[in-house]
Amino acid sequence: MTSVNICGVELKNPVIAASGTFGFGGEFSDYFDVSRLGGISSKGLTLAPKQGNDGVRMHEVRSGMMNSVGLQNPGVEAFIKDELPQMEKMNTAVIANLGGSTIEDYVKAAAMLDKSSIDILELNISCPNVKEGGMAFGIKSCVAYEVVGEVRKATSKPLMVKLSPNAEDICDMAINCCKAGADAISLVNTFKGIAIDIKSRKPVFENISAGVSGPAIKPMALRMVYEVCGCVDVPVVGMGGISTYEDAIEFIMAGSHAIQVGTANFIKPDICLDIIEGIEAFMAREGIKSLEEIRGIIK
Amino acid sequence: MTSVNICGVELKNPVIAASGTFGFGGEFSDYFDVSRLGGISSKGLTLAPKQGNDGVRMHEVRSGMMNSVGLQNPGVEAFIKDELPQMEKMNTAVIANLGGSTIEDYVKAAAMLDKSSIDILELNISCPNVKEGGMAFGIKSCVAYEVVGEVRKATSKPLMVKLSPNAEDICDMAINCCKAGADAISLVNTFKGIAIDIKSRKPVFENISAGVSGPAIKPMALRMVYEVCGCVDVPVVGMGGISTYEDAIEFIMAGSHAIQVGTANFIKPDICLDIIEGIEAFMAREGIKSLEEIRGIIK
Amino acid sequence: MKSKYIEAAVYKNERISDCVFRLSVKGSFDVKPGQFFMLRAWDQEPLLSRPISVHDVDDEKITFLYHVVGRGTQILSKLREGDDISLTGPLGNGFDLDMLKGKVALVGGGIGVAPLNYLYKKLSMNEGVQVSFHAGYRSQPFGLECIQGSCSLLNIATEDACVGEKGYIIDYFEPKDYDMVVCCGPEIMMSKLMKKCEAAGVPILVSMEKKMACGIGACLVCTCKTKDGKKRSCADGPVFLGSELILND
Amino acid sequence: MKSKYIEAAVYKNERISDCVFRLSVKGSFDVKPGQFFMLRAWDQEPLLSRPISVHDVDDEKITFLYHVVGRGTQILSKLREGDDISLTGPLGNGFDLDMLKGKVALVGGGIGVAPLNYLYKKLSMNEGVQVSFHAGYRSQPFGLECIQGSCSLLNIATEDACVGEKGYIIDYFEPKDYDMVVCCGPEIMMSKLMKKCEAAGVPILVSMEKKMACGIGACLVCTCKTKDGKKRSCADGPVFLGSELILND
Ligand SMILES: Cc1cc2nc3c(=O)[nH]c(=O)nc-3n(C[C@H](O)[C@H](O)[C@H](O)COP(=O)(O)OP(=O)(O)OC[C@H]3O[C@@H](n4cnc5c(N)ncnc54)[C@H](O)[C@@H]3O)c2cc1C
Ligand SMILES: Cc1cc2nc3c(=O)[nH]c(=O)nc-3n(C[C@H](O)[C@H](O)[C@H](O)COP(=O)(O)OP(=O)(O)OC[C@H]3O[C@@H](n4cnc5c(N)ncnc54)[C@H](O)[C@@H]3O)c2cc1C
Ligand SMILES: Cc1cc2nc3c(=O)[nH]c(=O)nc-3n(C[C@H](O)[C@H](O)[C@H](O)COP(=O)(O)O)c2cc1C
Ligand SMILES: Cc1cc2nc3c(=O)[nH]c(=O)nc-3n(C[C@H](O)[C@H](O)[C@H](O)COP(=O)(O)O)c2cc1C
Ligand code: FES
Ligand code: FES
Repeated sequence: MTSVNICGVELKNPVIAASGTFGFGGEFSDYFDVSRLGGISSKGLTLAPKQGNDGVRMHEVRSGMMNSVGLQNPGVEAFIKDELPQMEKMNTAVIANLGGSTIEDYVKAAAMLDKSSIDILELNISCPNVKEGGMAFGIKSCVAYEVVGEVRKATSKPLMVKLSPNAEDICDMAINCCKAGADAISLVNTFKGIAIDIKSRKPVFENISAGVSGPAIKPMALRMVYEVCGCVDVPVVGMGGISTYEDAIEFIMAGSHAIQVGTANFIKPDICLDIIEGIEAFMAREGIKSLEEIRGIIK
Repeated sequence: MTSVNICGVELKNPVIAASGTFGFGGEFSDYFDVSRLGGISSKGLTLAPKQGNDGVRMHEVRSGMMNSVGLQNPGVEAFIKDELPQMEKMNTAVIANLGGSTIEDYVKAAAMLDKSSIDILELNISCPNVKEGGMAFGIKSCVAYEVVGEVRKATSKPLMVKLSPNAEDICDMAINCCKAGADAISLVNTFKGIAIDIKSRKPVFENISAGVSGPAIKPMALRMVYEVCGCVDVPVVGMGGISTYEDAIEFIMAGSHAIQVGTANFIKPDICLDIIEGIEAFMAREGIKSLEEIRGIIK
Repeated sequence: MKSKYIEAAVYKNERISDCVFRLSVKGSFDVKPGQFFMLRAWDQEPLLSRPISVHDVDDEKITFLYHVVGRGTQILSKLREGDDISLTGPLGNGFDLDMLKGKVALVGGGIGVAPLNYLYKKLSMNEGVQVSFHAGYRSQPFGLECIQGSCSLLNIATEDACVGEKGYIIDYFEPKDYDMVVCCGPEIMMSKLMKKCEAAGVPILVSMEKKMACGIGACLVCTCKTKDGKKRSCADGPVFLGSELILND
Repeated sequence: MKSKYIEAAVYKNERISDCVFRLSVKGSFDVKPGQFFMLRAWDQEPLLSRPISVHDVDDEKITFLYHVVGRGTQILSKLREGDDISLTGPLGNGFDLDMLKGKVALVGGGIGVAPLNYLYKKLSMNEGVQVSFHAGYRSQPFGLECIQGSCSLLNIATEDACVGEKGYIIDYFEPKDYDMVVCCGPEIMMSKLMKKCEAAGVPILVSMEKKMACGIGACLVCTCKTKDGKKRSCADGPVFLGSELILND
């Protein structure tokens, strides 16, 4: 039994495709049956459509990559009209990932999504790529408290808040988000990093910094997930560098209810399926009936 | 001209072997002429001798490693008596790296080192492996301010404070250390991470968390070094995942006066020499007369 | 052809010039010229797979032509017969053969000839198309298997004058004689040729090379600016009409 | 011999049983039995080199015997003649041959026989030493090149009884007949044998396998507990007197 329940939503299994790495799901249906997934978190949405950042958007680093997409997306309205109908048909939990640069925008967008068929609203308070605001919400827990509280009022959907690893104090951040009404916490988003092109003597990215993801960040992400699991009572969805079923099990043993797979989708388009099947085989081998038996077991 | 000046101490070149990865230098003299180095930062010292942590001390991760050595060292007195005389003969700058778990210990040890022949005192306020105290000094800048201030009073040696990447706010931390009397800042120490042995269902390390180092941390380390260079006026010594001359140049272009090489010493014992020669060749190719020309050039 | 993730075996991998290799993989592939595959012949490092265009396809194998420039292509260059390789593809829009009618000029720069070779092969089967080929290299030419001996007009320029004209091929190329130009090469070359074509009023198709992560349209790291907003070069491209694109400089 | 970092070429690499391979590297090496090298036959990943004991040395090459257990040894197993490999070593204290006098028993478990093969070869050249060899395996024995046909007393036990006695070798081994015991194998085996030897009052040397980063004594990640405090198994060991060590078990 790989199924898990996240704030009232039943997932077939704990493996969710992470926001920004899986489009709206359709791109992957050539490679595997996406209904096998526990859920799909949409590309990060904003109230208004966004073209995202100019210049280089990706730079590969050791065991990871840096991205500076800057929330390119069609906007919430177009999402609901053009993308959501297809996502609904995928027969997996639909998570709308919502970003923003002002509280007003967050609230308006959340209210629109509230009336849609999405299963969970994942509030991204952490995208480090948008110059104004985006970063700040995820750094100081008092600021996060405010935006989460306002969004909470605007929606009755299950509300999952996605934390940035760049937060000053990840536990304090998680606690404040829960106080403000989060039904679940997901973490981590990308780590703030920079890269320099020594030939041109310039930063690789126009925004100078960009978000680091992939296997390189796993030990730090796992530590943060473990710490957050120890300080909040809501379900935690862990992520950061997961690329094998063993990684996924580590996050579950650290206390995650579910996990998300991001950058690893670029290694092999059906890697989520490998991870799901790996978890199933591990459970069979070890005689684990339900993931609850091992969730947070290292504590 | 690769030479650089760090708080009054002239280094032949900007490449320093990082604390804890180079012993007291002797282990490497079989492999290359260690006098080629800009400097050597000693294994982390404490006032009293320490046996360090029990259990597993090392775990390999993607493009990195985790360590939980726990400051095993012979103590400052034995260092001065048994190790320093050899280090002096190595004809390179000798940096004593000092850790501790109480302000009193730091101050006593600093006072002893003050009377020795070391060139620079590197104050490690960041070792995450010692249960009591070690972590806290490096997280909150007000606590760091206190310990740096006290150590400052105890020594007239050039004082370099080594920051933890786990600090809540790396710039605020650096600024406070400078206010308290630091002559230079070095960063980063290891990132706090965890690893889980899914077979035994236990954390790999007895202390649960351990320090992540190596190429995996480079983008984050470089970002922090860049940020710190932008907010303090003292020389900054950057490190974190440097394993090639290109990495070293990136740190210099981000604003570092010198750089340290840690984990990479384990890849190839004479890697520091490769990096030094790589920097020299790069400077020749690009017509760079002095590293000052490119230091912080991306700003 | 639906894109797939395939694990296959290397059929042949040979050096054909200083840093250029030709790699074939056995199998039956239905691919449009201008499409590409994400190749991977390593486990963990580098993290991402590498986009490589289709250079040739026949009944039993697919062939790639690649320039060794970094770690990924270095690993490719060491492959030997029978070694494992994975391919995701075919990807991208490819060249729209229906647009290529009348007098068509294919202009390649360096490794940019890779996809044009297969395009030439396909085009030369079509009636009512007259194809000429224009290729520029730093030094020794390569990648002209289907073209040499078959193409009625083949112009070559090399920077060191070792073969053909000396200098850049686009300096010897005049768009106005053609109904359609196709270009694949360094961005600076494509950008210059786009301007030349615009001035001559001749439409041009170019194949964009952007850094890619997913290669399948999901991650949005490979976008280029078009008059119609940012588009994904992996899924909406890599082939774009010059008139759509907004290139820097 | 002073330890060095050497870039060399693979001489031979052959599978000798299910997951066990024998790798030789050309060159002239002056090594003590029980010493090891940090091997590396990859560029970036895994990050660290792998400690492997010396299995044999002759005038023209050095040989290693290794068990494929993870990513590093997997890469080693794919090496072919002429491939690049780097070696740092010889490292560690090795066995002190002067301590090994009279009746000496070498007891190896699985891949633990690797260093004992070369130790046997050296010991059997010394006068006044009578060496017996005791080896335990899960199944098929391996790594006994220098021993088989030469050693007057060779005992083998296998867990599946395919050769020799059935079960664990130490259950068939009695220390009291010997002046000195040398053991290399899984920690649990060494720990049990240490107790047996202690009870019998026979000194024992064991070779410790700890995870290593530098391998040369600088990083302190490989320490083991001894009565004299923590010692580095790479530089102060890997060979320790059983009576010095404090094992967890
Ligand atoms: C659609 C498409 C088709 C291509 N077809 C071919 C081909 O047929 N033959 C060929 O030799 N090359 C082709 N390229 C370029 C090829 O992908 C790069 O040369 C290759 O990725 C370099 O990888 P590396 O590890 O050797 O180099 P590195 O420089 O180490 O790569 C570092 C990163 O930059 C990316 N990168 C480097 N150069 C390029 C480039 N020119 N374009 C896009 N990304 C790059 C890599 O993918 C990687 O993520 C194509 C690129 C694209 C986008
Ligand atoms: C002094 C010494 C001598 C050795 N001699 C031999 C030998 O002759 N033949 C042989 O087959 N093996 C020997 N080993 C064990 C060998 O080093 C490991 O099997 C090997 O490092 C595993 O690497 P891997 O990448 O295949 O496995 P992984 O499990 O992927 O390795 C992960 C990490 O754990 C370490 N590790 C894994 N197993 C061991 C182990 N048993 N001991 C120490 N570190 C380990 C690796 O070095 C690496 O850092 C020796 C170990 C030591 C310390
Ligand atoms: C190309 C890319 C785009 C991303 N876009 C978003 C986004 O829009 N919203 C969001 O919350 N996270 C976004 N992320 C972060 C991922 O969802 C995930 O939190 C992060 O990459 C760490 O997980 P990983 O190491 O498995 O990739 C993006 C990541 C990548 C690599
Ligand atoms: C095994 C090991 C031991 C270390 N011990 C110390 C120490 O005693 N004092 C200290 O300040 N830093 C210590 N460090 C941290 C390094 O000096 C360096 O800051 C860190 O590893 C990041 O650099 P790197 O990625 O180049 O290794 C240690 C690192 C390692 C890997
Ligand atoms: S590479 Fe991911 S969208 Fe193009
Ligand atoms: S491995 Fe570094 S001291 Fe032993």
